[in-house]
Amino acid sequence: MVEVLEVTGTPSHIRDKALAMIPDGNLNACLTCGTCASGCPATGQMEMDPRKFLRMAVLGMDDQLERHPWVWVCTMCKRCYDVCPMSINIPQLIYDLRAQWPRQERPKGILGSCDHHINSDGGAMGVPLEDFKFTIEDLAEECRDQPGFEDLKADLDREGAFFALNQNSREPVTEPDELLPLWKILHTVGADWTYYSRMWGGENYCMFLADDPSWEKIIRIQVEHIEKLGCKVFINTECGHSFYAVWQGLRRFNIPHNFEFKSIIEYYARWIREGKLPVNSDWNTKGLKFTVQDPCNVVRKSLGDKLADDLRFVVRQVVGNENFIDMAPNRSMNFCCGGGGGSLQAGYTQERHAYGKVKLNQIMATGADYVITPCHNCHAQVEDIGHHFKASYHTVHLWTLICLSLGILGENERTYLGPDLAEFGL
Amino acid sequence: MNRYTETIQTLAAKLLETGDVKTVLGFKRGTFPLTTEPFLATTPADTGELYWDVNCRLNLATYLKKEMGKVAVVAKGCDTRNILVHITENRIKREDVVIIGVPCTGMIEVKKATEMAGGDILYATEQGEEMILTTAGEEIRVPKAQLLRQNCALCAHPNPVIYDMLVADPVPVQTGMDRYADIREIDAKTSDAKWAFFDEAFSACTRCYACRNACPLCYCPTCFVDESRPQWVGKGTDPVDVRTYHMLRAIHCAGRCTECGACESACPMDVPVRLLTRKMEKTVGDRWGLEAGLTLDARPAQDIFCLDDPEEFIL
Amino acid sequence: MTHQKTMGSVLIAGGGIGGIQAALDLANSGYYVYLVEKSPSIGGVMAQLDKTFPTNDCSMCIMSPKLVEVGRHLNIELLTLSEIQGVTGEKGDFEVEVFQKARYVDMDKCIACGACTEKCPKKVEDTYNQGLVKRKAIYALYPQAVPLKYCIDADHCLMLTKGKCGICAKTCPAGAINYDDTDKTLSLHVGAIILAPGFKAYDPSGKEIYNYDRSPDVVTSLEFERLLSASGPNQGHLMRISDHGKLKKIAWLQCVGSRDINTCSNGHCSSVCCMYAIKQAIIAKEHDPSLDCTIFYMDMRTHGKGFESCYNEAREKHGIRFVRCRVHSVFGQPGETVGQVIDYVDETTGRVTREIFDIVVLSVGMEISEEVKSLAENLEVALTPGGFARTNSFNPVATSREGIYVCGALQGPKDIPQSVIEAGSAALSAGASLASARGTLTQTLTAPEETDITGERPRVGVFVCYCGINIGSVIDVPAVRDFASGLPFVEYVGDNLYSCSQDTQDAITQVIREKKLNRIVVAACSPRTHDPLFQETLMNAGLNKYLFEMVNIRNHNSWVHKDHPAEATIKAQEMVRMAVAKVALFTPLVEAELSIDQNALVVGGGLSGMAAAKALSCQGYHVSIVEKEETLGGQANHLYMTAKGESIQDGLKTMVTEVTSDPNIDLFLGAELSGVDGFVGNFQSTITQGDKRSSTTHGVTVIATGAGEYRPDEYLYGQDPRVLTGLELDKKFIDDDPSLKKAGCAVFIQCVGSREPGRPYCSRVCCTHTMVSALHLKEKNPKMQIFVLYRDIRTYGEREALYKEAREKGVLFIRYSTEDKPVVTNSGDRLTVTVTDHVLQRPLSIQADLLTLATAVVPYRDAKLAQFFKVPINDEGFFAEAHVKLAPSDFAVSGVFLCGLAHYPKPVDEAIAQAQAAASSATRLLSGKTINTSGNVAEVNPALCSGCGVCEAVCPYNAPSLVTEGKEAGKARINPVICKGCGACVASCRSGALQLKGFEEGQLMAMIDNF
Amino acid sequence: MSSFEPKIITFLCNWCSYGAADLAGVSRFQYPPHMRVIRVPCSGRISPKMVLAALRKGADGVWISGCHPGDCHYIEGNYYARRKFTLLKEILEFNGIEPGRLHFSWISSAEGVKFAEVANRVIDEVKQLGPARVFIKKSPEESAA
Repeated sequence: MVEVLEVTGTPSHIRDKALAMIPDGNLNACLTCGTCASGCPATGQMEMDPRKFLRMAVLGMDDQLERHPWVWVCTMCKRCYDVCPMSINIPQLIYDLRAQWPRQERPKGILGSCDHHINSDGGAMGVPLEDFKFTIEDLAEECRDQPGFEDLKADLDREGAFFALNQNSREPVTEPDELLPLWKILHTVGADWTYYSRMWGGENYCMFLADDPSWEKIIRIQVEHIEKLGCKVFINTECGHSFYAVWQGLRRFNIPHNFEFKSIIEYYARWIREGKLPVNSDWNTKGLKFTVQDPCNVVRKSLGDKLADDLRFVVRQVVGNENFIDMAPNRSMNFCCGGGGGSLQAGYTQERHAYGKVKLNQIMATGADYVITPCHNCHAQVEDIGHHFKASYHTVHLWTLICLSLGILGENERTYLGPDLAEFGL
Repeated sequence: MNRYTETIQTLAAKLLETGDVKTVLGFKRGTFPLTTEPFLATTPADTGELYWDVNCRLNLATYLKKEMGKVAVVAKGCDTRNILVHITENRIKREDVVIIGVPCTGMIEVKKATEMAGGDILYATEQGEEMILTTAGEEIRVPKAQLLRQNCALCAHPNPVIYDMLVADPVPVQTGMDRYADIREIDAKTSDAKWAFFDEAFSACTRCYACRNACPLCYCPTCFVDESRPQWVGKGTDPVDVRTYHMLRAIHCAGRCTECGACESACPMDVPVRLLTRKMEKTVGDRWGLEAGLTLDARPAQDIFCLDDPEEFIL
Repeated sequence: MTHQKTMGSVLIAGGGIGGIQAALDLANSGYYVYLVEKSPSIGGVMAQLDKTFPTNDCSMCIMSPKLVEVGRHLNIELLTLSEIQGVTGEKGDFEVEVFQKARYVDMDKCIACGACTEKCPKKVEDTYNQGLVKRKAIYALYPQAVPLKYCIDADHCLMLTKGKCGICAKTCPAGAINYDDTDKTLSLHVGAIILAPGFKAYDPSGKEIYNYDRSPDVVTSLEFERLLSASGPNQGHLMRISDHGKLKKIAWLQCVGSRDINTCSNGHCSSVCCMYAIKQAIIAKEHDPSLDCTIFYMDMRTHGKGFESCYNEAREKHGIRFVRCRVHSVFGQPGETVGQVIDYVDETTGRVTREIFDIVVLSVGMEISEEVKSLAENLEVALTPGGFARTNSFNPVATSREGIYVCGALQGPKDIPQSVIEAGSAALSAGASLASARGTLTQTLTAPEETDITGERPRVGVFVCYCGINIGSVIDVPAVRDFASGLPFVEYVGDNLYSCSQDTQDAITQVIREKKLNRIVVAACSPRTHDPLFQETLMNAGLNKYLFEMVNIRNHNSWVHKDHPAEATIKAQEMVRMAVAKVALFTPLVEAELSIDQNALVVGGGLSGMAAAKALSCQGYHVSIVEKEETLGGQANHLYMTAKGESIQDGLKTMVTEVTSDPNIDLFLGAELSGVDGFVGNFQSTITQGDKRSSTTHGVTVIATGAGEYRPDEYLYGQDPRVLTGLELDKKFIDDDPSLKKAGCAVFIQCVGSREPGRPYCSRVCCTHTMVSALHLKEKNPKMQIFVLYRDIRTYGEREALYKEAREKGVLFIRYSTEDKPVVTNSGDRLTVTVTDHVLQRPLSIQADLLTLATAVVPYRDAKLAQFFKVPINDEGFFAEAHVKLAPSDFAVSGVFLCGLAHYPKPVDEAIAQAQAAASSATRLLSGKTINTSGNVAEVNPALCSGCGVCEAVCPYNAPSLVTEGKEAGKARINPVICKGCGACVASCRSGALQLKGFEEGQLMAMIDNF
Repeated sequence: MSSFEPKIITFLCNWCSYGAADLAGVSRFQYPPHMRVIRVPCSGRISPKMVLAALRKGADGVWISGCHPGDCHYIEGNYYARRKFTLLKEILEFNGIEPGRLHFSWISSAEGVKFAEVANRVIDEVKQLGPARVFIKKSPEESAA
């Protein structure tokens, strides 16, 4: 027998706060129509779904929501908000509820990463700038040994460079060889670029933590520094949330800036169109099949289908039109992989896997051998669910394939390729 | 004198004495054995002539006319149903007719009795479940059931369905009889065989219209066969004309015929006209679940419809 | 006093069902009508529909008689391919500029043979079929189009775009093609304008969520309508569109483009989609019972008459699945061209379920097109924020600009009957404003005096038509003509290239006179389209128009027997022989003329009754109102506020004052009808007021007897003073009861007594009423907690905004099911209401100070009144109108009209609109002063009549009755004024006492004899 | 048998089925020229008498078509017709008229295709049966012969 809930209709502070804080946060407008829940991969996790969540808020069940861990299972992918007929901003509500958790009680993984970032003035892994500097120089040196890259440059804080590159700290810290393909691409197209030293890590766990001041701080420092360097374009590497942290941060915190902020995918497409990046799919003689994940942060939540189309253009050029199998649904309609919103660090692994099952099914339905994930969190999650559910696909960044196509992918840059391509072109 | 006759006479006398009715329409003994005749009693004294036995085959509804004023009528189960149809069809008003209902045990068929007795019958008396048939030579006892007309043998409504008084307590109602075995037998024939069967069956018809005259439902001022503009049915015994007459008459009686058997009993040529009316009766029951003359609340089957009447034959 | 001139004409913009109805109402009540339609033919969306809910009538079948009537109406000028450009002037005298696009086909010459279309080389998307198939650049909109004249699509015609081709001009046997035709601007003077431009269906293209752009198997409901239609692209055979594969599962997604302010900006409910989805699902199931049909919805809005039982049948009888979930999106499957994936949340388990459908139908909503919005702006007609015309509940079809009226979807999303009602209302309003000019611009037909042919032997003239090559290329026309000359009574035979052309009409007139012909047979095309034309010719020649018979040797012969010319010719000869045999037996028929008593009787003095009376009085008719209570106003006396926020008491007061002070209106209060005699045009009624009896004669009757409120015996009603009905709460509002402000928590329970076994209908008004009440309570005390316990919220149309507002203001909505109804207990200080929350699936308990039961509207089931006027009552106890769709305010019985709650529950604006529509129908009759009936009516031969009453039983119009007195007492008699000429009584009469003139037994037998 | 050219008397209601026949024409749907159409206002106008007369006159088949239930221009004429047809069909078949000679259909004015389909079907079935034989009223001369 379920306990009878006394509803008094007395003001729910969650409801009122949402109303006050979120422009489209009148939770009362909810029709309980189920659109959100029917499109949400987190539906059913912890017996919760966006509609129930909203309903509990509307019914004033604040005490049961204030510490509900489901807020860390939801990835704030905005699939619900996209089609909610009443335009209720559920992801923002989740964000605000995350923010209401006492900071120290928020998931340790996310909390630690944010703190490291702020404290180190570098990235979420807390690596000192010196180490980063060393890694770049060392790797660049190494790369210059490879034929064709004798004059490759990888600068830090070079004033007047056209591009400032936003680098997630995962590569320099844990798999430095993965840096090279991107450098090679930039070199091939003759890009004039530099890293920047302050808050050089592109990731932004403070955003996941719903720690507005810290999120803002990171972005402001980045912006100020890049402005100082005088770069024209701030370019974001294949990482979804780092893109969104900047893209949304600039708006949310109203940060003035003179540069343009772009995704590297837009540039891949542009360079291919301009002939600067002469990729082709001739290498794919085995007809390996590829599908692509649309990172929510760069597609649905920010740049939309235009970016998704650029992404597909690049993929088709690289793997061959006939070898590309799209997921269904796709582009802005695609499901979140389940790795976003900090969930990889939030500690709710079982729920994250269940969430990822939706993505896994989508991938399996394509029959693809490879999943291209132009996003760190997507990459990690898709890779992880593949292992967890014992799927045989491989998960790769786009840079790997571009270099493979160009015949410039080095021996050590193939961690994520399967045996079928491990030796290819060497 | 049997109990029914006695009661009919008493009831009739009372009705006339009190002036409740001007006339009592009943039966009297016929001139010939195994016959009765319609009889109008207008004074209490007349009522002594009223009579009842197994030969009251006529359906007295035929004689009911609006002009008669308030009238009492002696009626079997099937006759009362027919009266009911008459009321729904504005032939008579319910308040103008006093129905002396007769719970009926069935009327006998003369032909069967004669055959059974092996000669002309002088008297026939009913004794319990048996009939005693007296011919010039002998007296034989036959179970009444063997002599019943087919409509009586298959009767499902022997008790009056509408009445003002009953002559006796209601009689038991038989159930479970197969009313349409003969119809199904014909249904099973090929078209050609059906045609041939009726060709033979109707060949004796002389178009004397005894059936029509006996039928209370055939009250049209001019029957369709007598229409002159256009005269589309010939008046002679051309088999197609004969068949047209019987088919259309059956259609006209469909949903109204109460199986009183008056038509067939009246036929001098033993034409099985009821095969057609019963085919229609079966259709009305099977298709629309209706039986004629059971309610004053609805018009006969052809005057009403249900939205979901079966229509599998309609493309 | 101004000297403003008043024009007796009205311009109607829009030739859909609303415009058509308004045009007919006006043209038949003495006003000249310009019907302006932007497409080449009238008919609108209704002409595209397969069937109409809830009765599943064939849309075209019920509509085409109206199309034809408009097409041939002397006082309706049809301006197709035309649009309003601007309006100057004011009420009574507007000048309207109308832009008319060139048709490039001469309407007078075009004979609609279709030869041009057949030969035209250019294929274009067929908009009538929703682009599902192609049509040609020269085309008729649809086969039954009115006017049935072809038209060149100038955007695609090769001749007009590139200057080469010209095939149609070469092909056209009538020389009707005119490439030099030009666009025109017309200037029209009219007294009033009715806007009936209809709606635009929401276009889901460009919306990724529906997969509409990507898969042909995702269709809009209008496209699906064409797919269902026998006249549609697949002749009604259902199949997957992508690969023509077999269908197993179809899904309908409700509220596509409605109740959505995110993916579109249509906050309103489109009112019709739930019902049409149910209808389509049922029809699809009828096509193939093994189909799995699923409707995904938020609230099932079956709030119209007969809708709820249709919904129940859909579920219970047809096995249609209803899933309460607005689905997130539709998508395909990788590497597949078929199969549409839908994920939905199962409400009870809370899990996502996935299903794959063959076809997904998007139940697209209604919106007002940008062109119409800018036209409104141009005309200074105010629109609501949702883009619909702003109107007032007490004057529901008047726009913000005097003299301009509105009907149909522009006034708000609505279904066909409501549009037809508003059309009547708009016609009435427009007409009333021009009453002084009635009849000043209309024409009446004057024909020469009829020749008396009594005693003459038949002299039949037979005219055989070539119809260009349409008949002539298959049938040997001279052979038919010569054959005819040998038939009995034939005096003259002739053949014509085009029998319908004006010069042929003149020639026929002359031949009739010269040869003294007294019966005419024309062997040509269909009598359905051409009977009236030739009948007119007969009249012009002084012959009774019923001495005519048409033989359809085109549609039924040459066109369908192309490859059998010899047999076709024999068939044509025999068809002519049959017709000649029949026509020889024709006699001149008289159209009975009956004078119409110019008084009206309105039964019921509520809002509807008063509105009807006022409307009739404005038109100049004297009206008597019979009201059973001592006061006027009916239920409106208990109502507080309309959905638009108007005070009902104020509105009512104004109306009562107007009605009471109107010298044209007699009031009988505390009165009832105690007897009614007569029929259309001549009713005599007895009115009893206490012991006073008075009698009145009237030509028409409007039944506006209203309905009552259900008295609940549930939820502690009657046991606890805190439990009220909706009307009782309104009473407290009216009295400004101070106790209301003190309530801390109020609960409403919906559907009390409605949608229940025994009262299966939806009471339509309660959801909106509850919104208005809840918002009013919130206004009185913003801190008050308000809960609404409901089954489906049915705030149709723009009323949806109230629902949204109520939610936004914090009113909490909790859905309950009939298996688990709320429980109310008295907990002393407060009432405890327990209900299971539909989302959390757990019981909630609410401490309430006030409980309002939204009780059913209950019909009075007035059998006596029904008996008086011989009008039917439906199973639910409401009066049954003549036709659910197209005659919602009429009864099948002539001269009796229906409006208000007696018809079905409805809010104030709809009740008043219907009252005006009923008045409009009544005006149509009254303004004629006399009615002429068709000559094709039934007649009794008393000598043959047995008085059995079968004719009375089968006639749906009560035309036959049994004579009660005199020498023909007991015999049937047909009232020719009421008889519609169907012949059901004739076929049912066993005695041969009945004849249907023009289709007499002898005439039909003569055809059979000569087949 | 193939040379047999039947004649079929067809009663069409004015509002639906006659309209469907018109539409079949407009759409040029072909069917053999064996129909002889008698237009009536409503299927409810058709009395059994007329069908009997048609057969007596030698029609090889009779086809009656009206509006679908619910579509009747006269509200309910077709419902009464349906009852009449039921009885008529039963009595005729009981008497040995082959079932294939008598046909009924509901065809709406939008169903041009259905009209042509049913027309073809009716003609096919009647052709299969061959000329009508039994229920034909012979003229006196014929009878004598």
